[in-house]
Amino acid sequence: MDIRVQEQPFDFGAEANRFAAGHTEMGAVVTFTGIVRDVADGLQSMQIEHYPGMTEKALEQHAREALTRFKLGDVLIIHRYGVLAPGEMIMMVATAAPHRADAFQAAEYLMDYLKSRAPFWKKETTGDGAGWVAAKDEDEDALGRW
Amino acid sequence: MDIRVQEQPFDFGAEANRFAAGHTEMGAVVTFTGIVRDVADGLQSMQIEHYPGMTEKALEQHAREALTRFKLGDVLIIHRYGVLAPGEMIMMVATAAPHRADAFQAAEYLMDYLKSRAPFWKKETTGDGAGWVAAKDEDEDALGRW
Amino acid sequence: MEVLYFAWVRERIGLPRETVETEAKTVAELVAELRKREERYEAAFADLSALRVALDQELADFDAPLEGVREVAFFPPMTGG
Amino acid sequence: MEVLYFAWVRERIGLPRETVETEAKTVAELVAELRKREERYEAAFADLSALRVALDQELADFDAPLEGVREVAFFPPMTGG
Repeated sequence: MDIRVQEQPFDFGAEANRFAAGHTEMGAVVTFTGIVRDVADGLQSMQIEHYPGMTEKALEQHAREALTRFKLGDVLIIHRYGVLAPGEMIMMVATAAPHRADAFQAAEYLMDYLKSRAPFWKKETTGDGAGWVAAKDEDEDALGRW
Repeated sequence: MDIRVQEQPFDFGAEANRFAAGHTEMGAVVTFTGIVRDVADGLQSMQIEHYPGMTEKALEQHAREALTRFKLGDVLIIHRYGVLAPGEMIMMVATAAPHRADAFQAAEYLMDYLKSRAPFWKKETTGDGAGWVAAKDEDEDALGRW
Repeated sequence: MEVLYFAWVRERIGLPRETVETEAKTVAELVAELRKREERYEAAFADLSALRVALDQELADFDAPLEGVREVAFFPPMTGG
Repeated sequence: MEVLYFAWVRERIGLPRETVETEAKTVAELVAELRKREERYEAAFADLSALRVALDQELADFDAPLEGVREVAFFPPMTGG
Protein backbone atom coordinates (compact mmCIF):
# COMPACT_ATOMS: atom_id res chain seq x y z
CA MET A 1 0.00 0.00 0.00
CA ASP A 2 1.45 3.32 -1.09
CA ILE A 3 -0.35 6.61 -0.43
CA ARG A 4 1.06 10.00 -1.30
CA VAL A 5 -0.38 13.49 -0.94
CA GLN A 6 1.94 15.94 -2.62
CA GLU A 7 2.20 19.33 -4.30
CA GLN A 8 4.68 18.36 -7.01
CA PRO A 9 3.72 16.56 -10.24
CA PHE A 10 4.12 12.80 -10.58
CA ASP A 11 5.03 10.67 -13.60
CA PHE A 12 1.91 8.59 -14.23
CA GLY A 13 3.63 6.16 -16.62
CA ALA A 14 6.65 5.61 -14.40
CA GLU A 15 4.42 5.05 -11.35
CA ALA A 16 2.15 2.68 -13.31
CA ASN A 17 5.15 0.67 -14.55
CA ARG A 18 6.72 0.46 -11.11
CA PHE A 19 3.41 -0.58 -9.55
CA ALA A 20 2.72 -3.26 -12.19
CA ALA A 21 6.27 -4.64 -12.06
CA GLY A 22 6.05 -5.28 -8.35
CA HIS A 23 3.34 -7.94 -8.61
CA THR A 24 4.03 -11.01 -10.75
CA GLU A 25 1.44 -13.05 -8.83
CA MET A 26 -1.24 -10.53 -9.86
CA GLY A 27 -2.74 -10.95 -13.34
CA ALA A 28 -4.63 -7.66 -13.50
CA VAL A 29 -3.62 -4.03 -12.94
CA VAL A 30 -6.11 -1.17 -13.30
CA THR A 31 -5.20 2.52 -13.14
CA PHE A 32 -7.34 5.63 -13.03
CA THR A 33 -5.94 9.09 -13.70
CA GLY A 34 -7.77 12.36 -13.22
CA ILE A 35 -6.70 15.24 -15.45
CA VAL A 36 -7.48 18.96 -15.12
CA ARG A 37 -10.07 19.41 -17.81
CA ASP A 38 -10.61 22.64 -19.64
CA VAL A 39 -14.41 22.39 -19.34
CA ALA A 40 -15.56 25.91 -20.02
CA ASP A 41 -12.86 26.32 -22.68
CA GLY A 42 -11.43 29.12 -20.58
CA LEU A 43 -9.91 27.50 -17.51
CA GLN A 44 -6.72 29.23 -16.44
CA SER A 45 -5.89 27.13 -13.39
CA MET A 46 -7.28 24.79 -10.76
CA GLN A 47 -6.36 25.20 -7.12
CA ILE A 48 -6.70 22.18 -4.86
CA GLU A 49 -6.95 22.72 -1.11
CA HIS A 50 -6.80 19.83 1.35
CA TYR A 51 -6.80 19.09 5.09
CA PRO A 52 -3.26 17.95 5.96
CA GLY A 53 -3.39 15.04 8.38
CA MET A 54 -7.01 14.10 7.75
CA THR A 55 -6.36 13.60 4.02
CA GLU A 56 -3.70 10.96 4.56
CA LYS A 57 -5.83 9.23 7.22
CA ALA A 58 -8.94 9.18 5.00
CA LEU A 59 -7.05 7.83 1.97
CA GLU A 60 -5.41 5.13 4.09
CA GLN A 61 -8.78 4.13 5.57
CA HIS A 62 -10.33 3.78 2.14
CA ALA A 63 -7.35 1.85 0.80
CA ARG A 64 -7.53 -0.57 3.74
CA GLU A 65 -11.26 -0.96 3.23
CA ALA A 66 -10.65 -1.78 -0.47
CA LEU A 67 -8.07 -4.42 0.52
CA THR A 68 -10.69 -5.96 2.82
CA ARG A 69 -13.63 -5.84 0.42
CA PHE A 70 -11.90 -7.09 -2.72
CA LYS A 71 -9.37 -9.82 -3.46
CA LEU A 72 -6.52 -7.41 -4.01
CA GLY A 73 -2.76 -7.55 -3.94
CA ASP A 74 -1.93 -3.87 -3.65
CA VAL A 75 -3.18 -0.30 -3.87
CA LEU A 76 -1.45 2.94 -4.92
CA ILE A 77 -2.97 6.41 -4.45
CA ILE A 78 -1.27 9.68 -5.40
CA HIS A 79 -3.20 12.95 -5.04
CA ARG A 80 -1.83 16.44 -5.64
CA TYR A 81 -2.77 19.76 -4.07
CA GLY A 82 -1.80 23.34 -4.95
CA VAL A 83 -2.17 25.14 -8.28
CA LEU A 84 -2.52 23.02 -11.43
CA ALA A 85 -2.80 24.01 -15.10
CA PRO A 86 -5.23 22.47 -17.63
CA GLY A 87 -3.91 19.11 -18.84
CA GLU A 88 -2.00 18.40 -15.63
CA MET A 89 -2.68 15.20 -13.76
CA ILE A 90 -4.49 15.70 -10.46
CA MET A 91 -4.30 12.18 -9.09
CA MET A 92 -4.03 8.50 -9.85
CA VAL A 93 -5.07 5.25 -8.25
CA ALA A 94 -3.79 1.81 -9.21
CA THR A 95 -5.00 -1.60 -8.08
CA ALA A 96 -3.44 -5.04 -8.59
CA ALA A 97 -5.48 -8.25 -8.28
CA PRO A 98 -5.35 -11.88 -9.38
CA HIS A 99 -8.49 -11.28 -11.49
CA ARG A 100 -9.75 -8.30 -13.45
CA ALA A 101 -13.16 -7.94 -11.75
CA ASP A 102 -11.53 -7.21 -8.37
CA ALA A 103 -9.00 -4.80 -9.87
CA PHE A 104 -11.76 -2.83 -11.66
CA GLN A 105 -14.18 -2.80 -8.74
CA ALA A 106 -11.53 -1.74 -6.24
CA ALA A 107 -10.42 1.15 -8.47
CA GLU A 108 -14.02 2.31 -8.89
CA TYR A 109 -14.65 1.98 -5.17
CA LEU A 110 -11.57 4.05 -4.35
CA MET A 111 -12.53 6.73 -6.87
CA ASP A 112 -16.09 6.98 -5.55
CA TYR A 113 -14.79 7.48 -2.00
CA LEU A 114 -12.04 9.84 -3.06
CA LYS A 115 -14.55 12.07 -4.85
CA SER A 116 -16.85 12.64 -1.88
CA ARG A 117 -15.10 11.51 1.30
CA ALA A 118 -11.47 12.63 1.06
CA PRO A 119 -10.99 16.24 2.23
CA PHE A 120 -10.04 17.95 -1.02
CA TRP A 121 -11.69 21.04 -2.48
CA LYS A 122 -11.23 22.41 -5.99
CA LYS A 123 -11.35 26.04 -7.08
CA GLU A 124 -11.36 26.96 -10.74
CA THR A 125 -10.06 30.24 -12.13
CA THR A 126 -11.34 31.33 -15.54
CA GLY A 127 -11.36 34.67 -17.38
CA ASP A 128 -14.54 35.49 -15.39
CA GLY A 129 -12.94 34.99 -11.98
CA ALA A 130 -12.54 32.20 -9.47
CA GLY A 131 -15.12 29.83 -7.98
CA TRP A 132 -15.27 26.69 -5.86
CA VAL A 133 -16.35 23.56 -7.70
CA ALA A 134 -19.70 22.32 -6.34
CA ALA A 135 -20.05 18.69 -5.25
CA LYS A 136 -22.23 16.68 -7.65
CA ASP A 137 -25.27 14.71 -6.51
CA GLU A 138 -24.20 11.88 -8.84
CA ASP A 139 -20.91 11.54 -6.95
CA GLU A 140 -22.76 11.26 -3.65
CA ASP A 141 -25.20 8.79 -5.23
CA ALA A 142 -22.33 6.67 -6.58
CA LEU A 143 -21.43 5.71 -2.99
CA GLY A 144 -24.78 3.96 -2.67
CA ARG A 145 -23.60 0.96 -4.67
CA TRP A 146 -20.90 -0.09 -2.17
CA MET B 1 -8.30 4.90 -31.87
CA ASP B 2 -5.07 2.93 -31.80
CA ILE B 3 -5.05 -0.87 -32.08
CA ARG B 4 -1.89 -2.96 -32.18
CA VAL B 5 -1.37 -6.73 -32.34
CA GLN B 6 2.31 -7.45 -31.95
CA GLU B 7 4.87 -10.01 -30.87
CA GLN B 8 7.33 -7.61 -29.24
CA PRO B 9 6.90 -6.22 -25.71
CA PHE B 10 5.43 -2.77 -25.14
CA ASP B 11 6.21 -0.15 -22.49
CA PHE B 12 2.99 0.11 -20.49
CA GLY B 13 3.98 3.32 -18.69
CA ALA B 14 5.18 5.08 -21.83
CA GLU B 15 2.01 4.09 -23.71
CA ALA B 16 -0.18 5.17 -20.79
CA ASN B 17 1.58 8.56 -20.57
CA ARG B 18 1.36 9.16 -24.32
CA PHE B 19 -2.32 8.20 -24.36
CA ALA B 20 -3.18 10.43 -21.38
CA ALA B 21 -1.20 13.40 -22.68
CA GLY B 22 -3.12 13.42 -25.95
CA HIS B 23 -6.47 14.34 -24.39
CA THR B 24 -6.65 17.56 -22.36
CA GLU B 25 -10.42 17.76 -22.89
CA MET B 26 -10.84 14.36 -21.20
CA GLY B 27 -10.86 14.35 -17.40
CA ALA B 28 -10.59 10.60 -16.90
CA VAL B 29 -8.18 7.96 -18.18
CA VAL B 30 -8.52 4.28 -17.22
CA THR B 31 -6.00 1.58 -18.12
CA PHE B 32 -6.11 -2.18 -17.73
CA THR B 33 -3.02 -4.36 -18.03
CA GLY B 34 -2.96 -8.14 -18.14
CA ILE B 35 0.18 -9.80 -16.80
CA VAL B 36 1.34 -13.42 -17.22
CA ARG B 37 0.61 -14.83 -13.79
CA ASP B 38 2.51 -17.67 -12.25
CA VAL B 39 -0.67 -19.44 -11.08
CA ALA B 40 0.54 -22.95 -10.36
CA ASP B 41 3.82 -21.61 -9.01
CA GLY B 42 5.56 -23.49 -11.79
CA LEU B 43 4.73 -21.67 -15.01
CA GLN B 44 7.66 -21.65 -17.42
CA SER B 45 6.07 -19.79 -20.29
CA MET B 46 2.81 -18.79 -21.91
CA GLN B 47 2.33 -19.08 -25.64
CA ILE B 48 -0.33 -16.92 -27.25
CA GLU B 49 -1.68 -17.92 -30.66
CA HIS B 50 -3.98 -15.67 -32.66
CA TYR B 51 -5.78 -15.44 -36.00
CA PRO B 52 -3.97 -12.78 -38.04
CA GLY B 53 -6.46 -10.66 -39.91
CA MET B 54 -9.48 -11.61 -37.82
CA THR B 55 -7.80 -10.42 -34.60
CA GLU B 56 -7.31 -6.87 -35.84
CA LYS B 57 -10.85 -6.78 -37.27
CA ALA B 58 -12.43 -8.06 -34.04
CA LEU B 59 -10.50 -5.60 -31.85
CA GLU B 60 -11.42 -2.71 -34.13
CA GLN B 61 -15.10 -3.73 -34.09
CA HIS B 62 -15.17 -3.82 -30.30
CA ALA B 63 -13.32 -0.51 -30.00
CA ARG B 64 -15.83 1.14 -32.38
CA GLU B 65 -18.70 -0.36 -30.43
CA ALA B 66 -17.23 1.06 -27.19
CA LEU B 67 -16.96 4.52 -28.78
CA THR B 68 -20.65 4.25 -29.72
CA ARG B 69 -21.94 2.91 -26.40
CA PHE B 70 -20.04 5.21 -24.05
CA LYS B 71 -19.20 8.91 -24.03
CA LEU B 72 -15.55 8.37 -24.91
CA GLY B 73 -12.74 10.40 -26.39
CA ASP B 74 -10.36 7.63 -27.37
CA VAL B 75 -9.42 3.97 -27.08
CA LEU B 76 -6.04 2.20 -27.14
CA ILE B 77 -5.63 -1.58 -27.36
CA ILE B 78 -2.29 -3.41 -27.49
CA HIS B 79 -2.26 -7.24 -27.45
CA ARG B 80 0.80 -9.45 -27.79
CA TYR B 81 1.18 -12.93 -29.25
CA GLY B 82 4.08 -15.41 -29.19
CA VAL B 83 5.96 -16.75 -26.19
CA LEU B 84 5.83 -14.78 -22.93
CA ALA B 85 7.53 -15.34 -19.57
CA PRO B 86 5.83 -15.00 -16.15
CA GLY B 87 5.61 -11.33 -15.18
CA GLU B 88 5.50 -10.10 -18.77
CA MET B 89 2.62 -7.92 -19.89
CA ILE B 90 0.21 -9.62 -22.27
CA MET B 91 -1.94 -6.70 -23.23
CA MET B 92 -3.32 -3.30 -22.24
CA VAL B 93 -6.39 -1.25 -22.95
CA ALA B 94 -6.78 2.46 -22.20
CA THR B 95 -9.88 4.63 -22.38
CA ALA B 96 -10.23 8.42 -22.13
CA ALA B 97 -13.54 10.08 -21.29
CA PRO B 98 -14.86 13.38 -19.93
CA HIS B 99 -16.18 11.50 -16.86
CA ARG B 100 -14.91 8.53 -14.89
CA ALA B 101 -17.99 6.31 -15.19
CA ASP B 102 -17.66 6.14 -18.99
CA ALA B 103 -13.91 5.53 -18.86
CA PHE B 104 -14.34 2.65 -16.37
CA GLN B 105 -17.31 1.07 -18.13
CA ALA B 106 -15.69 1.21 -21.56
CA ALA B 107 -12.51 -0.43 -20.25
CA GLU B 108 -14.54 -3.23 -18.61
CA TYR B 109 -16.62 -3.67 -21.75
CA LEU B 110 -13.50 -3.96 -23.91
CA MET B 111 -11.91 -6.46 -21.51
CA ASP B 112 -15.03 -8.63 -21.40
CA TYR B 113 -15.14 -8.80 -25.20
CA LEU B 114 -11.42 -9.30 -25.55
CA LYS B 115 -11.54 -12.27 -23.17
CA SER B 116 -14.16 -14.25 -25.08
CA ARG B 117 -14.59 -12.76 -28.55
CA ALA B 118 -11.15 -11.85 -29.84
CA PRO B 119 -9.36 -14.81 -31.49
CA PHE B 120 -6.53 -15.43 -29.03
CA TRP B 121 -5.65 -18.76 -27.41
CA LYS B 122 -3.27 -19.28 -24.50
CA LYS B 123 -1.12 -22.33 -23.87
CA GLU B 124 0.75 -22.71 -20.59
CA THR B 125 3.96 -24.69 -20.17
CA THR B 126 4.82 -25.91 -16.67
CA GLY B 127 7.18 -28.56 -15.36
CA ASP B 128 4.39 -31.09 -16.02
CA GLY B 129 4.10 -30.23 -19.72
CA ALA B 130 2.01 -27.92 -21.89
CA GLY B 131 -1.75 -27.36 -22.00
CA TRP B 132 -4.27 -25.00 -23.54
CA VAL B 133 -5.99 -22.66 -21.09
CA ALA B 134 -9.73 -23.47 -20.95
CA ALA B 135 -12.25 -20.67 -21.43
CA LYS B 136 -14.05 -19.78 -18.19
CA ASP B 137 -17.83 -19.76 -17.85
CA GLU B 138 -17.56 -16.57 -15.81
CA ASP B 139 -15.91 -14.81 -18.76
CA GLU B 140 -18.73 -15.86 -21.06
CA ASP B 141 -21.27 -14.83 -18.42
CA ALA B 142 -19.62 -11.41 -18.05
CA LEU B 143 -20.78 -10.54 -21.59
CA GLY B 144 -24.38 -10.77 -20.41
CA ARG B 145 -24.22 -7.40 -18.71
CA TRP B 146 -23.62 -5.39 -21.89
CA MET C 1 -10.35 23.67 21.12
CA GLU C 2 -8.82 24.14 17.68
CA VAL C 3 -11.36 25.08 15.01
CA LEU C 4 -10.34 24.77 11.34
CA TYR C 5 -12.03 26.17 8.23
CA PHE C 6 -11.50 25.06 4.62
CA ALA C 7 -12.43 26.23 1.11
CA TRP C 8 -15.20 28.86 1.02
CA VAL C 9 -15.84 28.50 4.77
CA ARG C 10 -12.26 29.63 5.33
CA GLU C 11 -12.70 32.47 2.84
CA ARG C 12 -15.97 33.71 4.40
CA ILE C 13 -14.66 33.64 7.94
CA GLY C 14 -11.33 35.06 6.82
CA LEU C 15 -8.96 32.72 8.63
CA PRO C 16 -7.87 29.09 8.34
CA ARG C 17 -7.93 28.19 12.04
CA GLU C 18 -8.41 29.63 15.51
CA THR C 19 -8.47 28.51 19.13
CA VAL C 20 -11.97 28.73 20.62
CA GLU C 21 -12.87 28.64 24.31
CA THR C 22 -16.26 26.97 24.56
CA GLU C 23 -18.58 25.04 26.86
CA ALA C 24 -20.54 23.69 23.87
CA LYS C 25 -21.55 20.05 24.32
CA THR C 26 -22.24 19.31 20.64
CA VAL C 27 -21.14 20.55 17.24
CA ALA C 28 -24.54 22.22 16.83
CA GLU C 29 -24.04 24.17 20.07
CA LEU C 30 -20.58 25.28 18.91
CA VAL C 31 -22.03 26.42 15.59
CA ALA C 32 -24.73 28.41 17.43
CA GLU C 33 -22.04 30.14 19.52
CA LEU C 34 -19.93 30.97 16.47
CA ARG C 35 -22.92 32.36 14.53
CA LYS C 36 -23.58 34.87 17.31
CA ARG C 37 -20.06 36.27 17.11
CA GLU C 38 -20.00 38.27 13.88
CA GLU C 39 -21.68 38.67 10.53
CA ARG C 40 -18.91 36.67 8.73
CA TYR C 41 -19.58 33.64 10.94
CA GLU C 42 -23.32 34.03 10.42
CA ALA C 43 -22.66 34.06 6.64
CA ALA C 44 -20.45 30.97 6.77
CA PHE C 45 -22.84 28.90 8.88
CA ALA C 46 -26.15 30.13 7.40
CA ASP C 47 -26.90 26.88 5.57
CA LEU C 48 -25.74 23.83 7.53
CA SER C 49 -26.91 21.48 4.74
CA ALA C 50 -24.06 22.92 2.64
CA LEU C 51 -21.48 22.15 5.36
CA ARG C 52 -19.62 19.11 6.61
CA VAL C 53 -17.83 18.70 9.93
CA ALA C 54 -14.89 16.57 11.07
CA LEU C 55 -13.98 15.86 14.71
CA ASP C 56 -10.33 15.02 15.26
CA GLN C 57 -10.03 14.38 11.49
CA GLU C 58 -12.99 11.98 11.20
CA LEU C 59 -16.24 12.95 9.47
CA ALA C 60 -19.06 13.46 12.02
CA ASP C 61 -22.63 14.74 12.37
CA PHE C 62 -23.72 18.12 13.68
CA ASP C 63 -25.33 16.51 16.73
CA ALA C 64 -22.10 14.70 17.66
CA PRO C 65 -20.78 15.36 21.21
CA LEU C 66 -17.61 17.46 21.60
CA GLU C 67 -16.38 15.80 24.79
CA GLY C 68 -12.70 14.92 24.46
CA VAL C 69 -12.46 16.47 20.99
CA ARG C 70 -9.39 18.60 20.30
CA GLU C 71 -9.87 19.59 16.65
CA VAL C 72 -13.11 20.57 14.89
CA ALA C 73 -13.11 21.33 11.15
CA PHE C 74 -15.85 22.90 9.04
CA PHE C 75 -15.87 22.72 5.25
CA PRO C 76 -18.12 22.33 2.18
CA PRO C 77 -18.85 18.92 0.60
CA MET C 78 -15.58 17.47 -0.66
CA THR C 79 -14.59 17.47 -4.34
CA GLY C 80 -11.55 15.24 -4.65
CA GLY C 81 -10.41 12.93 -7.41
CA MET D 1 -12.30 -23.03 -49.89
CA GLU D 2 -9.57 -22.22 -47.36
CA VAL D 3 -10.02 -24.01 -44.03
CA LEU D 4 -7.99 -22.82 -41.00
CA TYR D 5 -7.40 -24.50 -37.65
CA PHE D 6 -6.19 -22.90 -34.43
CA ALA D 7 -4.96 -23.97 -30.99
CA TRP D 8 -5.72 -27.63 -30.11
CA VAL D 9 -7.82 -28.06 -33.26
CA ARG D 10 -4.70 -27.26 -35.26
CA GLU D 11 -2.64 -29.64 -33.13
CA ARG D 12 -5.10 -32.53 -33.44
CA ILE D 13 -5.50 -32.19 -37.19
CA GLY D 14 -1.79 -31.58 -37.57
CA LEU D 15 -1.85 -28.62 -39.89
CA PRO D 16 -2.75 -24.91 -39.67
CA ARG D 17 -4.65 -24.60 -42.95
CA GLU D 18 -5.62 -26.45 -46.09
CA THR D 19 -7.60 -25.93 -49.26
CA VAL D 20 -10.76 -28.06 -49.32
CA GLU D 21 -12.91 -28.86 -52.37
CA THR D 22 -16.47 -29.20 -51.12
CA GLU D 23 -20.11 -28.98 -52.13
CA ALA D 24 -21.19 -28.51 -48.50
CA LYS D 25 -23.98 -25.96 -48.14
CA THR D 26 -23.50 -25.26 -44.41
CA VAL D 27 -20.72 -25.38 -41.84
CA ALA D 28 -22.34 -28.49 -40.35
CA GLU D 29 -22.18 -30.26 -43.72
CA LEU D 30 -18.52 -29.32 -44.10
CA VAL D 31 -17.78 -30.66 -40.61
CA ALA D 32 -19.56 -33.94 -41.49
CA GLU D 33 -17.39 -34.28 -44.63
CA LEU D 34 -14.18 -33.56 -42.71
CA ARG D 35 -15.03 -36.05 -39.93
CA LYS D 36 -15.31 -38.84 -42.49
CA ARG D 37 -11.82 -38.23 -43.80
CA GLU D 38 -9.53 -39.57 -41.09
CA GLU D 39 -9.33 -40.36 -37.40
CA ARG D 40 -7.53 -37.08 -36.60
CA TYR D 41 -10.43 -35.04 -38.06
CA GLU D 42 -12.93 -37.20 -36.18
CA ALA D 43 -10.97 -36.50 -32.98
CA ALA D 44 -10.87 -32.75 -33.60
CA PHE D 45 -14.58 -32.43 -34.40
CA ALA D 46 -15.93 -34.99 -31.91
CA ASP D 47 -17.48 -32.37 -29.60
CA LEU D 48 -18.89 -29.40 -31.51
CA SER D 49 -19.93 -27.67 -28.27
CA ALA D 50 -16.19 -27.21 -27.58
CA LEU D 51 -15.64 -25.56 -30.96
CA ARG D 52 -16.23 -22.16 -32.50
CA VAL D 53 -16.32 -21.25 -36.18
CA ALA D 54 -15.59 -18.08 -38.14
CA LEU D 55 -16.63 -17.44 -41.74
CA ASP D 56 -14.45 -14.93 -43.56
CA GLN D 57 -13.11 -13.83 -40.17
CA GLU D 58 -16.50 -13.23 -38.52
CA LEU D 59 -17.86 -15.51 -35.77
CA ALA D 60 -20.73 -17.67 -37.09
CA ASP D 61 -22.97 -20.62 -36.17
CA PHE D 62 -22.58 -24.21 -37.33
CA ASP D 63 -25.81 -23.99 -39.33
CA ALA D 64 -24.61 -20.90 -41.24
CA PRO D 65 -24.59 -21.21 -45.07
CA LEU D 66 -21.24 -21.43 -46.86
CA GLU D 67 -22.33 -19.75 -50.08
CA GLY D 68 -19.82 -17.08 -51.09
CA VAL D 69 -17.54 -17.88 -48.16
CA ARG D 70 -13.82 -18.08 -48.94
CA GLU D 71 -12.29 -18.75 -45.54
CA VAL D 72 -13.61 -21.02 -42.76
CA ALA D 73 -11.80 -21.25 -39.42
CA PHE D 74 -12.31 -23.75 -36.58
CA PHE D 75 -10.98 -23.17 -33.07
CA PRO D 76 -11.75 -23.65 -29.37
CA PRO D 77 -13.43 -20.91 -27.26
CA MET D 78 -11.17 -17.87 -27.19
CA THR D 79 -9.02 -16.95 -24.21
CA GLY D 80 -7.69 -13.46 -24.88
CA GLY D 81 -6.91 -10.59 -22.54
